[in-house]
Amino acid sequence: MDANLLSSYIFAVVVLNVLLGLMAYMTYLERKLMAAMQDRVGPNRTGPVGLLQPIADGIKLLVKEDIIPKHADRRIFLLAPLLSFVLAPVAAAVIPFGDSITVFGHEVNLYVADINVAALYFLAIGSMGVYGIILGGYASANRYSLLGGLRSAAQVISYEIILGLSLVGVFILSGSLSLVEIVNQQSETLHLGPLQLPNWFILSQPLAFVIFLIAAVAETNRAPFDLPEAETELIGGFHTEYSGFRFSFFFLAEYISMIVISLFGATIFLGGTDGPIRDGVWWLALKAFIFLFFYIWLRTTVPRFRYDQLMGLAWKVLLPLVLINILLTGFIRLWGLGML
Amino acid sequence: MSLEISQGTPVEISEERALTDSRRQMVLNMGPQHPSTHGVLRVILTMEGETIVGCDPVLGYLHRGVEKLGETHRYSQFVPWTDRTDYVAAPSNNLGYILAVERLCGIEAPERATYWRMIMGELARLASHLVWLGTHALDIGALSMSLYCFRERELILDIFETFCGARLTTNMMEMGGFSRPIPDNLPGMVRDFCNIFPEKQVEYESLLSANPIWLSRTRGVGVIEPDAAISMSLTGACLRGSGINYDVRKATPYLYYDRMDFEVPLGTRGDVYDRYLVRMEEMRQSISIIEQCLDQMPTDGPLSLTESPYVIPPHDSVMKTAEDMQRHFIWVIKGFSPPKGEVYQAIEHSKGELGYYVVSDGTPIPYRVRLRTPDFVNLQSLPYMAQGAALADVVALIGTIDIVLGSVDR
Amino acid sequence: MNELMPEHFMFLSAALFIIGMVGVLTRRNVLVIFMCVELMLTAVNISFIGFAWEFSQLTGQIFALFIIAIAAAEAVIGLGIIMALTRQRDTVDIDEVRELRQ
Amino acid sequence: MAAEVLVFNLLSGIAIVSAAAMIMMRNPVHSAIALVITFVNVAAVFIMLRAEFLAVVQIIVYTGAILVLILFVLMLVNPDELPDFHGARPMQQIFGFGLGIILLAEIAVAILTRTVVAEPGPWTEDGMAAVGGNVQAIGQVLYSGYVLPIQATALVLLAATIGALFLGRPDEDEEPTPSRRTVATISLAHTRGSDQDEIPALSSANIKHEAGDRDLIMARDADEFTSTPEDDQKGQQE
Repeated sequence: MDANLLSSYIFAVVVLNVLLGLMAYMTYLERKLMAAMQDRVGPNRTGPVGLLQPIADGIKLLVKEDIIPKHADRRIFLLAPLLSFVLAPVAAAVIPFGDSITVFGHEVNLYVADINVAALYFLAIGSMGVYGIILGGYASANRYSLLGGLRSAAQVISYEIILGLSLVGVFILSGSLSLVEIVNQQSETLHLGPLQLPNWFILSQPLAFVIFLIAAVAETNRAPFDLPEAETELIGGFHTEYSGFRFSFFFLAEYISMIVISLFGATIFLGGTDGPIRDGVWWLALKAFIFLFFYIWLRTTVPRFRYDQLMGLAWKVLLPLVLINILLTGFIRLWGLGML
Repeated sequence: MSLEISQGTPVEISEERALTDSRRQMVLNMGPQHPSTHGVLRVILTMEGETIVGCDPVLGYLHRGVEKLGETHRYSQFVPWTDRTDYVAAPSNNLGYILAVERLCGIEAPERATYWRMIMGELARLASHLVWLGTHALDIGALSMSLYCFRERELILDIFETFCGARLTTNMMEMGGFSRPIPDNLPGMVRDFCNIFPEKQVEYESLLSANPIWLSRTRGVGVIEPDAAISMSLTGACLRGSGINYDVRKATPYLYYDRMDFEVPLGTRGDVYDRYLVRMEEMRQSISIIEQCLDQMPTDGPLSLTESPYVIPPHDSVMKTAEDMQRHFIWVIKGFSPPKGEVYQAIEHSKGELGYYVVSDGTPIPYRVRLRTPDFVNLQSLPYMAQGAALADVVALIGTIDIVLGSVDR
Repeated sequence: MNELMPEHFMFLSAALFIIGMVGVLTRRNVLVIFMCVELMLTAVNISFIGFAWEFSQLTGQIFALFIIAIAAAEAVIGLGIIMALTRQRDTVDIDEVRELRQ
Repeated sequence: MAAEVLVFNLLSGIAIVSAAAMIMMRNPVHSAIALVITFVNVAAVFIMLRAEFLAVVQIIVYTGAILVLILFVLMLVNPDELPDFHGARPMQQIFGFGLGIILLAEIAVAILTRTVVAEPGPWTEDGMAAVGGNVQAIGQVLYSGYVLPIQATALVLLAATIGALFLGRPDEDEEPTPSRRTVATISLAHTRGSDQDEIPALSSANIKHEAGDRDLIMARDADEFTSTPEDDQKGQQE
């Protein structure tokens, strides 16, 4: 086995573990931020300022009884949370965390894989992620779960299209599906008269960015698009019947996919590791944090959509907008580049 | 005028059609353990996809026989039970019952006590509306509203606590006024609250009224036609949201509501959003009523009738005079006996017309106590509104009726 | 056979195609039949892509792309028909749907 | 045996086993899951055959869209209420398996006895790398030689979308919702009946504008804005 492949494997393990740790503290961050926005304190009993709370929660969930409903489709019921949990971090494999660094004389690339179809790979993994939800909803033998699964299937298919199409403008401009290539292009400087701007795609594709943001929230089933769970309507939707660590798998998968899609958005639209001074992974982390903050902010602020409104938004508002964006980008790419 | 609600109208369905319908429909049992049914309401929903075709509320999971308890307790002993019907606005319930019994006995509380009763009633209305707003918004998905609302409700509960020592089940009102003195800092607390609250209410509205998702979730949803509202005997914001001008405080004024300068908001469409607007405006009017009460109220004066046989004698005269001591003994041991007769006293509760019907046979125990709780009556508009709505709307509809199951089931 | 030969993917393709065909012939649930048809289409794709790889051509991959696009269209229409069918006849049993035959 | 062959055999083995499981499973949802496993393995085979783009498209289109749709339909059609579909009629089963075995034998003979001969093209691994990769290579070939087929495919997809919309439209014989929504009102504050234009004149002092283009009507008196049924009858007689 050659050293390159080995370093890739090691880096994959590192990314996976960092993601899992981040995810645990993502729950802490969400609770603390929400508490601050809602005029309360948040977790503060376990450890200093509640810092051990995620660990306590983890232990609690792990030792809880694992209840399987009597009429559940047992095999699928057991499979579904695993599917969700395994697929969520896999998408992070294509995200570049920086240029290569040298460790013990070996050059190590700060990405797990630079594949030619990285962006599409990301979408493909995202589209697989829905299986956990839809199968969990089906297998629970509960009508609320079934409704959650059905809603989720419709929602994820719709917003998957929007998410994919919102990226097409970026692909047209960059001419590549590889995230490494896209980040490299964004690190160039854009000269607009006297202004020197970073060539981030948020500047050339603002509409696509907004649509991506909306679709990303819907894709991860977060408020105000959390209809598959909707605790006040469907009592948790697809995970109504799950308990213990199987529930925690669903829960963690949601947070991991939030982090991963934030990293992805930061990479595609906000220049990834590119920053004003000293490029590096910290810039990526900062940008992803902005995304995550937006997620939490949204959750505390807005009410939930109704099912028909959600689908109407996707098909009647976002889809035409994103198609117009592709059309305009195509025109500019064909004839407009000389003018810039 | 013909009032017709097609709820029970038979619709011709061919046999084949009925068969396919039943195969396509799904019965969803919502509650009694469901986070958005405000307690233990159970709703059996028949759905086609996400559209409701049938809605059947099932009541009684919190039935405690409050009316029957009224027939076994002495008049003053029943007051704590009224706390436990609509527990989010306990002083209003106390008030309604005490007013009914006072009318039966033909007594009236002194002026200062009456003003304080109005203040407490309006504070109870605010407390109840705040719970409604928080849970209604939470049902629709606005997570933070409930916490903001409960933050302000805390202030009201603090006032209750200062006044009578209890926060939720206040047992606040007594025959003939109040036997305990008003704490010195209470008027200041109420004033402070009246100064703070309008700003906070602007905050709520900036979160909801301007929010397109909130508008799309509430506008045009759960429309109640004025005729339907009347024929279902709705009261309160459910009725006024449909544009019908009926407020007990205006129609048959009790306490000193005829001295107050306030307006009754009426909706124009009768949907969830109108009821939301009506209740928000009612909160502003309540603040104005409380301020007027504080301004008009005599600063001192008796808080309770002293001479009436129906009222517990004041503490120091019990200690000083033999007559009062005897009266006190009898009042405590045997209770008071109102004259024979019956009375129906309605007050404008935060949820609508709360009526107490009390029949006395001249003994210390009522012959019959009947509660006309507003949300029990209002709840019958749920199947009407739910027809053709989406599943997600049902929680909004339950929220807009503003039910408290303790009051519905009694 | 020490390296990947055309026979490998041809056998895979044939096996999947025949499994799909047997499924179409023996199952009665129209949705399962539908899945079997998708499997057969995928089996054909394997052949196309395999030959493209063998001869360093891209025509096979292009064809596979078209097949996937057409399969998507077919899925949309097929599921639409199934939905309409279940709504009208309340069955997904292929044997009970004889309307076209009569 | 080369590692490549080993991996290929493993992938195709799983694909074939789960495909067989797909047609054997009694529960259609289990069948769908088996098919997902097959498709994912086939996508992996595509990657081995230097078709990364198609592998990803395979996953997005087949597993991400088509199978999710199938599952969606499967869930809508409640499986408990349906008859047992698995057992086809015995004749059908024998015929089906028999035909399958014969066809497999025929193809096996064909594969083992014949050799395909053709000119190798330019798109070797290095050839693809020269233009930037598989995606770029497919793009070049597709948009230079296959413009018309793309347009035709687009048309087919469009037609399919319209067809699906047509098939999925609500039933025409849907009963009209009961006409309870159109009742006359007795409140003056409310527009009367279905005639939405006729709004009674209200003095501006009574109207309070609210967010969302709504007005609240502020009643100062219990008698305002309300007509008794007698008033209504008088109005009708006049």
